[in-house]
Amino acid sequence: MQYNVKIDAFEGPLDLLLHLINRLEIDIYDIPVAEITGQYLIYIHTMKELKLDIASEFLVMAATLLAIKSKMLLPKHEENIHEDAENIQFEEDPRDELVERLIEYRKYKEAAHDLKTLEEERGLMYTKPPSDLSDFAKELQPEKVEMNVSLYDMLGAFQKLLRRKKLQKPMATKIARQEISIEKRMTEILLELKNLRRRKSFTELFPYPDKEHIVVTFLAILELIKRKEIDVEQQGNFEEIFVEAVGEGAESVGTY
Amino acid sequence: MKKFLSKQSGKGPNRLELIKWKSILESLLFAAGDEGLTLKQISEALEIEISIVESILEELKQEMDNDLNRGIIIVQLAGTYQLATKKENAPYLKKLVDSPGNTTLSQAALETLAIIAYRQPITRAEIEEIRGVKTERPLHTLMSKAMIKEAGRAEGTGRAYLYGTTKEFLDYFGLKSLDELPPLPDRVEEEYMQEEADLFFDKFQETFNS
Amino acid sequence: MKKFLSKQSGKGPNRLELIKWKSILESLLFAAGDEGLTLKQISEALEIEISIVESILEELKQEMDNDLNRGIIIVQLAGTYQLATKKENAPYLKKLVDSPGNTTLSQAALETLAIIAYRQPITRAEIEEIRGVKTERPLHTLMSKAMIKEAGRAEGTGRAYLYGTTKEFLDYFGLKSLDELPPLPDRVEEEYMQEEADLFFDKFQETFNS
Repeated sequence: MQYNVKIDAFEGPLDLLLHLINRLEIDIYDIPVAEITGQYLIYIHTMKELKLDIASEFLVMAATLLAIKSKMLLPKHEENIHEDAENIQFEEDPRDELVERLIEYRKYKEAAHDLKTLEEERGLMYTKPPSDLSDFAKELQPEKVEMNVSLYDMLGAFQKLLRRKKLQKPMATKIARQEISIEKRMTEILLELKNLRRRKSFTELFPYPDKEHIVVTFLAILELIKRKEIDVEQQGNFEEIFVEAVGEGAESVGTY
Repeated sequence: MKKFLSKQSGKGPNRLELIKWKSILESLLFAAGDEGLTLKQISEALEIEISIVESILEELKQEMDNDLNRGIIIVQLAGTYQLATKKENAPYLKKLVDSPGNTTLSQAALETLAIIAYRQPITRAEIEEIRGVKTERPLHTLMSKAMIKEAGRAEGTGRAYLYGTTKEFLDYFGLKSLDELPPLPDRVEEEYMQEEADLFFDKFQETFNS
Repeated sequence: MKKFLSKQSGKGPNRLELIKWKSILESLLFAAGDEGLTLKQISEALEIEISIVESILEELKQEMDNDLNRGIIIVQLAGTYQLATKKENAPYLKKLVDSPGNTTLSQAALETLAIIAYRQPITRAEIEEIRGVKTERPLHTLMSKAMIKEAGRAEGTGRAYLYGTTKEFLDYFGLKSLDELPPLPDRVEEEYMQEEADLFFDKFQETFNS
């Protein structure tokens, strides 16, 4: 069984790359390709190990990065081929296209952020539906209008209606979500592992294909790791992750 | 003027807050539209006693009545307070309704049409509940444009008319059938996904920042 | 401020009529609700020139903005003028509000929308090239929320659909027109926030690579 938890931490490979560039304080116009490729791959591997859904675009980008990296390693041969100095200036940097894409994408990411702010601001304003003006019309004549609208106009009107906030009696009773507590799940996992007295495959810790349960379990595991109550072990990239309780009689088996 | 009042607000919480209350009250009444608000609702939203609400309401009402620049007033209808346009401006509202500038189908008619298209067959009362406003006129307009038709009667006491869209409606919007209407956003699913992601990150942060 | 303006308007027939106009204008805007009114509609209903309508509108707008007792303001949305509540009163309004499934747009939808808004008309392939990911789903969401529409077909072999923004887009983001979109950042400097992702990433690595 496999559980795919989709985490929208990054919108796509470009988003992830921008993040890495920002985090590693790299000059976007002079990207150290080897370093960033390494970091990028670590991220992809981690996601894979956790059986998280990875969009194919992430893998395509990994290939692109590796291609650029190898091109950068090739010996420069401009002296041989381009004898005149002018051509040297036009020698292409294998990173150029990627940099261009990153810069272009970053513009719209910023713009999306601006839109988000506008959305919030607008959300603070309340409007009212148009009043019924029947009483003012000449003996309820149908509006003398031309049908000059499109399907989009109709859809737009409907969305506006749905968006319209209705002032009503405050909802007295809201049904609270049934929440699984992380604490409870931590206890369960720990107990399970202790009773087992051996390591258990990471994926086996997710018995229910319920999204919230998966998320809470994941967080419980992270918390247990942080508190050093469980150990996580893995032989190598792409291999199965194993989890076991720390201590309990025998000294903890080091995993690092 | 502004400054003067602010300075005066030395004693107790009242002075300054009264000013804000009127503004808030106007916002509330405005947003409530034709449905109006009861004293109790206002009192709960403002978190002040009903008697105080009444006095603020009275003050605001007086101001609106007496200020020649104002075009709206507070009226009391069936236990609720709501805003309404001043009667003396009715001739202009009439002109607006009959204005040649209103050449396209109004928002009201479009909303109504959309509701019928997606929820048919549906009664007028149901449409009005969704819109929160009377909908006689838009229905009339749509009928006269042959966009909608009466499609039977609802069961139950009132035996109200049910409305549905017509073939002309499909033709007009270039649809082969109702199935071709663009789907409405699957709000429930979206919400769920959003919540899930939020939950994830909130818990994540909680866990690690603690 | 108010007084000063009123005193100034003493010459000719204006004095009294200006006052009434503001009242009428408020009535009209109130009645139009979120459908809003164009300058042309107002001008026809009041039977005065558009330039005068504009100056009355401006005066009324100023008064509403500056008067602390007022809870409503005039906003310009998608080419129309309409009344809306003051932003600072939002906390009180929220208490009374029942907003059924009022979800905000996801990051994916916002990015897609930003690209369309600044580059329209644009094809899906072009959007996907900029974002570096498939964009079918966000486009779907944006269509069903009436934020975007098909705006013709691209030339060339595929004759792909072109997308553009709608009036609802402007309204949703509180914009008068597309000109009001914040300028597209030309060169974003290093520091742009991504704190959540940062945290996510750090913890991820800390936890699993240690």
